[in-house]
Amino acid sequence: MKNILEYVGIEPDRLHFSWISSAEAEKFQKTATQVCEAVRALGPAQHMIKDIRKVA
Amino acid sequence: MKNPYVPYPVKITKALVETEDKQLKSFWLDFLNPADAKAFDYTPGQFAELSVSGFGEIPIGIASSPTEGDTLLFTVNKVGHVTKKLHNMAEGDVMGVRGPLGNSYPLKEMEGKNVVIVAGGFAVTTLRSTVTWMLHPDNRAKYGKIDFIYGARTPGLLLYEDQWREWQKRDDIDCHITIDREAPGWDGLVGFVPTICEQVAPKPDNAVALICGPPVMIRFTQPVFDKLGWQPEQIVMSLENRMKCGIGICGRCNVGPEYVCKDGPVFTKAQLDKLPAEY
Amino acid sequence: MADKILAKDKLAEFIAALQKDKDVFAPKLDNDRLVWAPLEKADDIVWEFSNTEMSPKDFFFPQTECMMHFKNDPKAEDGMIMQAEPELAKERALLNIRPCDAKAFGVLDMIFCQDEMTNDVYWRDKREKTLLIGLACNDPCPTCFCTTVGCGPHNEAGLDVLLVDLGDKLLARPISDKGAKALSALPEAAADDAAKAAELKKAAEDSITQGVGTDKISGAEVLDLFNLPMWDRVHESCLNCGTCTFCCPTCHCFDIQDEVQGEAGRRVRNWDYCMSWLFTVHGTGHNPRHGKKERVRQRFMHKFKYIPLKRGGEIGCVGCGRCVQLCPVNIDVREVVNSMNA
Amino acid sequence: MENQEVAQKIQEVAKKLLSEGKVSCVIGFEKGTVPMRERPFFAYTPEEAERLTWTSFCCNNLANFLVRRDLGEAGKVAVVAQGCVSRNIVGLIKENQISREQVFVIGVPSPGMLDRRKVQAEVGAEKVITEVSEDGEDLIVKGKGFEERVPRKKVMRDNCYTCVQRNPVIVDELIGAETEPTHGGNIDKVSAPWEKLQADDRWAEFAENYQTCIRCYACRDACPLCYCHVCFVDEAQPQWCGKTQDESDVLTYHVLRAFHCAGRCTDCGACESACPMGIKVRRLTSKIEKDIREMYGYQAGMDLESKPPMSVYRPDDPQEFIK
Repeated sequence: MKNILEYVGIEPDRLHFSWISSAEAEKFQKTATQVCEAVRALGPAQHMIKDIRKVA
Repeated sequence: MKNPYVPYPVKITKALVETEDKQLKSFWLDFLNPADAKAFDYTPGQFAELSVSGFGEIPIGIASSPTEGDTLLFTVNKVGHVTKKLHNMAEGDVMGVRGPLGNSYPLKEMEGKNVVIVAGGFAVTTLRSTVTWMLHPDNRAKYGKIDFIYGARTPGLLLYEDQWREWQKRDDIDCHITIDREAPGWDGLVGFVPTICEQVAPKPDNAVALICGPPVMIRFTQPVFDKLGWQPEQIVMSLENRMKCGIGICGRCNVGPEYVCKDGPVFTKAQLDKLPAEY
Repeated sequence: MADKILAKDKLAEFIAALQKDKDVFAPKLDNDRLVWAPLEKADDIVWEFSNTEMSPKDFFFPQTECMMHFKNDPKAEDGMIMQAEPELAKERALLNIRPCDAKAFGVLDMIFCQDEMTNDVYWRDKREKTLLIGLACNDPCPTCFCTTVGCGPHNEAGLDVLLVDLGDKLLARPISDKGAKALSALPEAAADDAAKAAELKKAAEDSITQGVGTDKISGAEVLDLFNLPMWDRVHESCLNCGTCTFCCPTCHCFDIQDEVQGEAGRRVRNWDYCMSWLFTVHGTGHNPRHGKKERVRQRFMHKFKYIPLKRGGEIGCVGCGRCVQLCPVNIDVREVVNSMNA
Repeated sequence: MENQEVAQKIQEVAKKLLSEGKVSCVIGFEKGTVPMRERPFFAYTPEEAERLTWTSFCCNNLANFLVRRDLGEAGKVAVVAQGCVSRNIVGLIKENQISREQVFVIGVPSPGMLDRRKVQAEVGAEKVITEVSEDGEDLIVKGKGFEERVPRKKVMRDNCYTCVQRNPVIVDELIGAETEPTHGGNIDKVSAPWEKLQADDRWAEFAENYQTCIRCYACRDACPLCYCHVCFVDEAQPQWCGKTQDESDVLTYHVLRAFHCAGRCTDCGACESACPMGIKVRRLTSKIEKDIREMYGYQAGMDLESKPPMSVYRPDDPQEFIK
């Protein structure tokens, strides 16, 4: 999935995978923060966006 | 140029869960613009597209009668995307109504004749409209004897109880209300609709039958009427098919060359016998 | 109305006159595909071509069309109330449309605009604001069969103007008042120009040898055609894709859906197709046309029986041959109709 | 063996199977009504079997017609299958859509099918082709006022050029002798031009590739992998994918469909041959299958035994992407 999205030109940092057990609260918190930071750094997505206000 | 796709804005003035399984809910709708109420000139048997902005439209038979004033009544079965949303809407909410659409019951041709009305389950909606219309003082004299045969699985699944209880009190209509199996507290008829039809045994002479119900009811009611000597021209039915445009263009509801939304939904058995059974 | 002459070296003027108040479109070659595109100058016009890959129906009936919009906010004063989209702002002209495609619009006019209620304002608006300048077909393809479905390579129905290519000049025949107006500045054609055009017409018509017979279909009962055993075989290879319907100039089925994004909401229609099981399935799961056979049968019955029955004998096919060329499994409408007519 | 001879043999085998009642139907090809369009044909009797043919334009994947098929009294149907089609039959068996006993494979080593669009381009887009015949390694293309010889090699379908398995992998009766497994193309290079680009250019190319899509779903419907009762694009509750021609809706469909084919696609090219707009549908699937080969060492449908990578877990599955 990650490869194919990258192949079509979506930034790889928009998709993250992680194994987190229900007992790993701290890992969950850390991962979530990392994901947020990574996506924020990319800015708003440019592709695969449907804007009905524009196309209407 | 009138745009036939744009619904009239209406407000839900009353909403009521009708049945014990909570699948059927009735909505009373009032037009936001009085002029629209005038333009919405309908006859029993017609339907309308109920529009829920953001969700879509659904074709629903009009259950009210024009003799009852400008408020429209629709009873909606919860099955899909739009109807689920509609069931969650409350009094005061704004939605849309587009119509009236389709043809109506042949009220004119029925004049001077006895009328037998057979309804099963929630298919009773447009027949409620018809009975109400015929019982109106302006219209009652135009028709002969009226029989109303209506059945559901249980008492809790019968629609419009207040209404038919009223009708039962009148002497110008014979009501035969039935449920499939005995139920506590039920003192009316018990038995499937076809069985009750057999008992009532309406005579075909100078008469018309309007039959609406689930396919299984139609399948078993048909032979009863055949045996009693009814001709296909005397039996009137209302069809349902998936619809979108409601005005005979978009191509999905047709039964042979006839569009259920425009040429129907009301057809005689004689007409249907000549068409493919794609409904 | 008298035939006119449009010399090819005068085309620039003619186009410029059209462009004064109209957007002009014409077929254009794009990577080996012939498509409809805005026409900038007369030199860009393609004169030798069979037909565009897709029918130009999307000028009047776009594959995706916004019908109305609403404010997706129940609390706003006009919230949730549908407002129609504005009409087409500028007039248009389609240059070098083939007669079969124009004829198809005539058929669709009868379906989109039937009476006061069945009056598709979106279709009508665009039709009324578009001038159709046809180019007669002098060299029909082997897949063309227009002459056998009430159309023809020089057919005039649905057009405003018919052009016939005479080499260095075009015979320009006004067909509607709108067309006559567009041609008013041109000189009248000589008698031998018209004779030449008539010759070309005859030759083009004669070159179409394969076609369909519909005489028995028109006399047959719906149910007799519906129950023909041939339907058991015709559908076998069908993939139930939408190719035949989407390329077809007369297919006009659509779906209507709502879309929302924040406060914006709209109701759009998209082309739909009778080959899809989804097209007819009820909310309960019941499907009146549940199988491939029923759906394939619907398409041919609709075009060759139902439409003629309802529209005064007019066939819902113009013989453009696109479906014959594009069907991935080569279900040939000519074979199907001929077995219906057998 | 020449195609004509193969066609003869297919007819013989089909007639025998049908007259002996071993199968209820033989699924093969017959001559189409337009040049370069052979079409699926279903022969139920020995007489009908005489219509079966075999040319270089048999571009549909016949495995597609096996799913949910009425197998008739014989409980079995025969299918004409070259390498890719046989791999798809293997896939259908592995995915429990049909059992090995229900299908009789008439195996044919693939001559490499030809792309009618390439042939058209070769003689000129505006020319009308009326007849195409084969003569060894050449095609003879005829039309109004022209006749041209076109080398087969020049107009081969892209997927046939990079084919890795021309011979059927399962066979009940083989027509002709096995042939070289490939046509010489390098399947790993199909997606290379895209891989080289920068992210934004990749997106631009990707969007451009599918720009002419009309959403007829011929690619899906021609594909033997796409047998779902309800495809995700047809789901209404919830609706995963919008139905408009908006770029995002169209591309969502293509990416997700390609993804659903991961580890299953045999690169048979039926999608590209079916597409009325000539879209290079394989641009996505070729990349996915390359990744599957690299990461899992797997190629779809090569044998009945190996497990499809997307439906099994192995401790050594690549997991670098998981944090």
